[in-house]
Amino acid sequence: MSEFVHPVERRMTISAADEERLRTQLERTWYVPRGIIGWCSVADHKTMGKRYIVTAFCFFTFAGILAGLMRLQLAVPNNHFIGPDLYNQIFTVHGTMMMFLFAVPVMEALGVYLVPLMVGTRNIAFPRLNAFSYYVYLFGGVMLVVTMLLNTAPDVGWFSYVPLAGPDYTPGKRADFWAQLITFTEVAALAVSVELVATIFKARAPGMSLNRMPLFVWSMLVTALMVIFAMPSIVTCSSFLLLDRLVGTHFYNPAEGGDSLLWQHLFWFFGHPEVYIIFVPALGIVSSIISAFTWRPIFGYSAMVMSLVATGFIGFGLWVHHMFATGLPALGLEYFTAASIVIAIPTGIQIFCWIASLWRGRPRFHTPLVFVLGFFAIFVLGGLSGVTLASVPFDLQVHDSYYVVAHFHYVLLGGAVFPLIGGIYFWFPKMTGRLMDDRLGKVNFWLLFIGFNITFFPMHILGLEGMPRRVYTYPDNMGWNTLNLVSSLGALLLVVGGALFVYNVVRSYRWGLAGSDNPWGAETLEWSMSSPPPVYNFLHIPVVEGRCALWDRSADAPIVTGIRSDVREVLISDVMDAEPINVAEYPEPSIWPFLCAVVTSGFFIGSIFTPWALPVSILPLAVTLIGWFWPKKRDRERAIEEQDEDRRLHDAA
Amino acid sequence: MTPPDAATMRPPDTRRVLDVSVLPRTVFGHQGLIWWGTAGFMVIEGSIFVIALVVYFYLRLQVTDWPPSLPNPGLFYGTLNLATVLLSLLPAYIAKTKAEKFDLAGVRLWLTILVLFGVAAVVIRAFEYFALNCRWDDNAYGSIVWTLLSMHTIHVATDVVDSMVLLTLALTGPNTKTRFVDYSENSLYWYFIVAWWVPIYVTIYLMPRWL
Amino acid sequence: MFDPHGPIARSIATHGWWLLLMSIAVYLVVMVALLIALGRRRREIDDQPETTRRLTRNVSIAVALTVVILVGIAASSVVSGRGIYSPSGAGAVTVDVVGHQWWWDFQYHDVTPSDVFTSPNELHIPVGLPVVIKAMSTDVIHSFWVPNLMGKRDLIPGIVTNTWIQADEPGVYRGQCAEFCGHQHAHMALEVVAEPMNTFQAWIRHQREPAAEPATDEERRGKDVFMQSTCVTCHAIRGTDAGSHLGPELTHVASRLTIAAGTLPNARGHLAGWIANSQSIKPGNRMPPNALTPDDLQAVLAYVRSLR
Amino acid sequence: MTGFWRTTTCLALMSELSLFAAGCQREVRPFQELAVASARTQNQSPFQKNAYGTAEGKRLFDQYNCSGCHAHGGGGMGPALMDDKWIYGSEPANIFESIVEGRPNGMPAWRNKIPDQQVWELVAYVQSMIGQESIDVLPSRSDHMRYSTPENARRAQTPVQTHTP
Repeated sequence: MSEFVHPVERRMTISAADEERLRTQLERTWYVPRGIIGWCSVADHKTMGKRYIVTAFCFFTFAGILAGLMRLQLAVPNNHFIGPDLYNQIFTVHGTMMMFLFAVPVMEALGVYLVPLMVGTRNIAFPRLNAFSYYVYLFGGVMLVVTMLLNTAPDVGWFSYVPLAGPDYTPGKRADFWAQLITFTEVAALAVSVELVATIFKARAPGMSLNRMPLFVWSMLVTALMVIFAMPSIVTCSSFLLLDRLVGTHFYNPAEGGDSLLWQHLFWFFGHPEVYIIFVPALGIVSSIISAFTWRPIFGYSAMVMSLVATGFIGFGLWVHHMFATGLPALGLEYFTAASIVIAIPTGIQIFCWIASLWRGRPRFHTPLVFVLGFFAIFVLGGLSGVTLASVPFDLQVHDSYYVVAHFHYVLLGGAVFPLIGGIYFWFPKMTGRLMDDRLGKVNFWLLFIGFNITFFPMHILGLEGMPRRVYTYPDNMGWNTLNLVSSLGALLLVVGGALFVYNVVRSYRWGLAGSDNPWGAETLEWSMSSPPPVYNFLHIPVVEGRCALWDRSADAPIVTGIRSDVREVLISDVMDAEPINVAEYPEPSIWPFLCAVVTSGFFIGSIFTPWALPVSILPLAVTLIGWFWPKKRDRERAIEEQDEDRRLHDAA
Repeated sequence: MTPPDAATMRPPDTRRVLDVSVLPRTVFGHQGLIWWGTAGFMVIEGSIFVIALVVYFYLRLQVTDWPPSLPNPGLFYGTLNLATVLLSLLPAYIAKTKAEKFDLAGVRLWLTILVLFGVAAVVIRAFEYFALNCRWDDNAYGSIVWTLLSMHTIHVATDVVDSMVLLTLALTGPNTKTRFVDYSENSLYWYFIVAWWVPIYVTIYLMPRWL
Repeated sequence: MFDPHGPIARSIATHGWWLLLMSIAVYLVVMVALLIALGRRRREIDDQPETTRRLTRNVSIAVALTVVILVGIAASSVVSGRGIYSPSGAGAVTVDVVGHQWWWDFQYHDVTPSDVFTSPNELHIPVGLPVVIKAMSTDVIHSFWVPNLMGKRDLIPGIVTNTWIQADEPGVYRGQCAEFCGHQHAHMALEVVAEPMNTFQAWIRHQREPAAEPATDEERRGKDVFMQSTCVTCHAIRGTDAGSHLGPELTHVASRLTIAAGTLPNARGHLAGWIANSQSIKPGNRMPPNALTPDDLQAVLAYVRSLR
Repeated sequence: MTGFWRTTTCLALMSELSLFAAGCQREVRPFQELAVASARTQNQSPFQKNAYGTAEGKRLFDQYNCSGCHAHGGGGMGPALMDDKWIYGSEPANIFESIVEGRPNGMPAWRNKIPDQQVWELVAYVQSMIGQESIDVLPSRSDHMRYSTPENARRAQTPVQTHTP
């Protein structure tokens, strides 16, 4: 494959009738199947993306309720409302669920929904893999919920330190469920990342060279690459944990040459990038919203991109700052202090660029922007407390205290969830065709903002006063009573705010104002089609003429033709310049990914109980995988088409 | 003030189009989409191998003797396997070239030979487990050695099965041009597996003698 | 952090206050910049090259300032870190801090084996002198933390690390486990008693003594009950037949401030409740409920309370 | 066709759920709620199918130095506990009796030295040594030097009554 074939540029008349015909045909080709089997066969990125988002928010609600229970327990000292056994399960499931079943998946879900729309293609790359990953994620998440309801939930913390989580100190299967939950979510997250990277690199519309890619797409790219390099580490260490527990290997047994710090290294080598995996997509959301509500491109595009990429790299170099108290050599610790501090620079650059963008534009204070402003107020504080934590001496004092709890809720809730909710308000009209209520949205914002600060700000002080994390109760005479009570009352506001958000979503979904294609006048390609988008996304694949795809579009912007509409063809382009180089055909919807996910889940859950799950699952797994890739009717058609084509070329020659 | 959206303007009667109907529908290598999926998973699995190897050396630092109070693994079967998989690169390479020339007969022949090599590697691998001279639950050394070997075995076995399925498809059809991309990618993945056997072989069999 | 009573805690506190003030200042500056950006009276279009140039300059200055502040923080961190890693002088005493689920054992070493003793959940140190701590654990990872005196040090099974602690004023300082260690992580506290050197030495001398012989009939009966019941299976009392070290040593239990690892004050009522059914106080701890008759319980209480 | 897949899915889900259901009893942490007293009369260990109780039993087996004679179940001065030979019976009540009352030739009576709750935990562990327990309850390796195959990897034995050690 040496020579590039170049697409032909010309002018042609496209009548309304032609477009209508095209539309009908595309709708038939890119159909979304119905019925129960159809429901399990869908391969459309928008349907899967929406399911992903809704599922993630269900887990968010569940984990939020658990958080409410914890605040209830901690409202007063020496409380006997929840015993230690249940409390440990609750805080473990809260953390695990928020990190692995909400934060990472919901960001990837947004990517699954938006990236193909933003880069101008008809579906995500490897759509069946995408469906598979969703079901694996769903089954894994349901497994954790069920364990919580059956008193079998992990009770060793979301970090699952050995030896506490090892076979000797956590009998039963609680920690095994944790380890396998990790496997479930990692398989899903890794698969989605590969799809996103392939989509972003290879399926961009002509003209969208790397330096014209929307910042949201950049942030998803960085996130996906971070997932690809970080998650293998936790897959490895949680598998080792499972092996230790199930078949008696000695990875973490110091008496037989293992080491419990090995777990911490492997876990945090994933665990720290994990924070950025959650946070970087949020940066993309913030950029999207700010540019849409100031009607100006983000100030300092190149600096923003460089910062995102730098964050992705530096995020891998600072895992040891979670292990300052383990007694590692001082020189090593100082290196990690420096690295942890350095990562504040790219974040600072982005904050300054956003402020400059707001300065330059004329902000319109709709709910999405208001949430982004809330993000500034909360996240900057969380970021600064993060810088203080990077300093070894200070960290030794506040490590594993409520100061840290306050810090990461400021960073994760403020840095990721506020932009995310803003993003939901922002993209809701695109996803459903209806606007969310703006007035309720602002009430919603203030409830969440005030509730958040009342809940989490006192925790800074509690931590500085010496209250450790992960305690199910605390003594009466420590002077921690008032602040804990205040914090619990704030949690009440958060619950109300969360409920109002759900109410607004449901109400707007049914009765909201119908929105236009581009209600905010935003710049990116997803706003160019109808709301909600048609199954095939773009009637004509657009040609992108500038960094702001819609704002820079000339009146006579070219469109792409010559992609077949009777089969699922998509345009594949060059990595750097998005030059069209070939055309690929995506597969039809299929039930096999679902079945494969069922078998995979069976294997994962079975291997909690017995190593025989592996040999038993191999055959069904092979069957479903072969079914997945086995030639379909379409392949036979295609083989015949190709033969005809060859014959025609041969005759012509 | 309105959004700077020029698209609201009425399009002219004739439109500029970029006709891509001339572009190829079947491509090999990194120009195509499939390659990126394969590469993505190779990177992920490669990272897992790297981490497992790092763990091996980390565990080495925890004890004074290596292997701790166990005999060294026997060299014969591991080395035999190394020779086998290195030799198998040849049929893999030829199968790939044939696939990229859409030469069905060639693909059938060389894929068969590749499958035979693969089966041989799996059979030899079974003997390797006995030659390790340790059990996974003896100590941490045994655990990591068994894990490394098993991780690689899973890859070998998966790709052998994969090759068998592809061989069946090659024999039964329909052989679309995209199918030839699969034949080609299969060899690429086999390269990846063979390439990883070299450092894993050195670690499992030679490191206990050197460290 | 607010109330430091030792050199480590003080150095951390100074550094910490500096960090916090710096953070507050930066936060205020950023927020003010944001508010100005939002509230600024603006022209219709502000894309002139002049504005862009000015913004670029301002952003660059802000980034440069960030770098300067961060370098300052790193430097300050390294400087105050130096003082924390190595003790301010030769250690007066060396204590093994051993973590158990869910109590602490402090082992005081001595060249004479008979002078070695343990002081569960209560660490006595001389005022004004550094005390070397060897941190270790017998089961899972714990973390030794006395907020008023020092930062944390993890107790990791299979690894022994050294650190130090020092109090500048006499007093009782509460510490607590800071690494999640299972059911009763919340109730794994300790007391550090800092006292002048002569008091400390008197305490050491007293702790080396074997247990007091029971003086009254009830105490004698209590001792018999103790030795013939389940108590003796886990607890040691030096000078008697009780020699098991599964639970905390009780040789001088009555001299301690708290029971159940800082959970309850060491009073007769609490002790009675603890012996009868510790699971209702600290669910999941390793001490089983003891179905003693009321008479036996009173006798054991009398005996244990006599172990000063 | 639809019906087939629906049935398959339902079956898969149900089998998953049944695995979970077994979890309830396995995962209880019975710190004090147990009616230990009635257990003896019912000839049933209160820690049957309870992973926590079995694991506590394993810890106590070590701490009370049972291994001093029984050597982690392999046998030494005392009879092996890992084989299928049972001199005094393998029912929970028999094992309870052996521990509490002692047996001739060296097994001391632990009456009043080990509380009933802990004896029952030991009973649960001794039973688990020969695999008389479901696989999800059996303990795995401990954080010590390896002495034998972990309990959950051993072949289950059928106890046989013998009269010679």
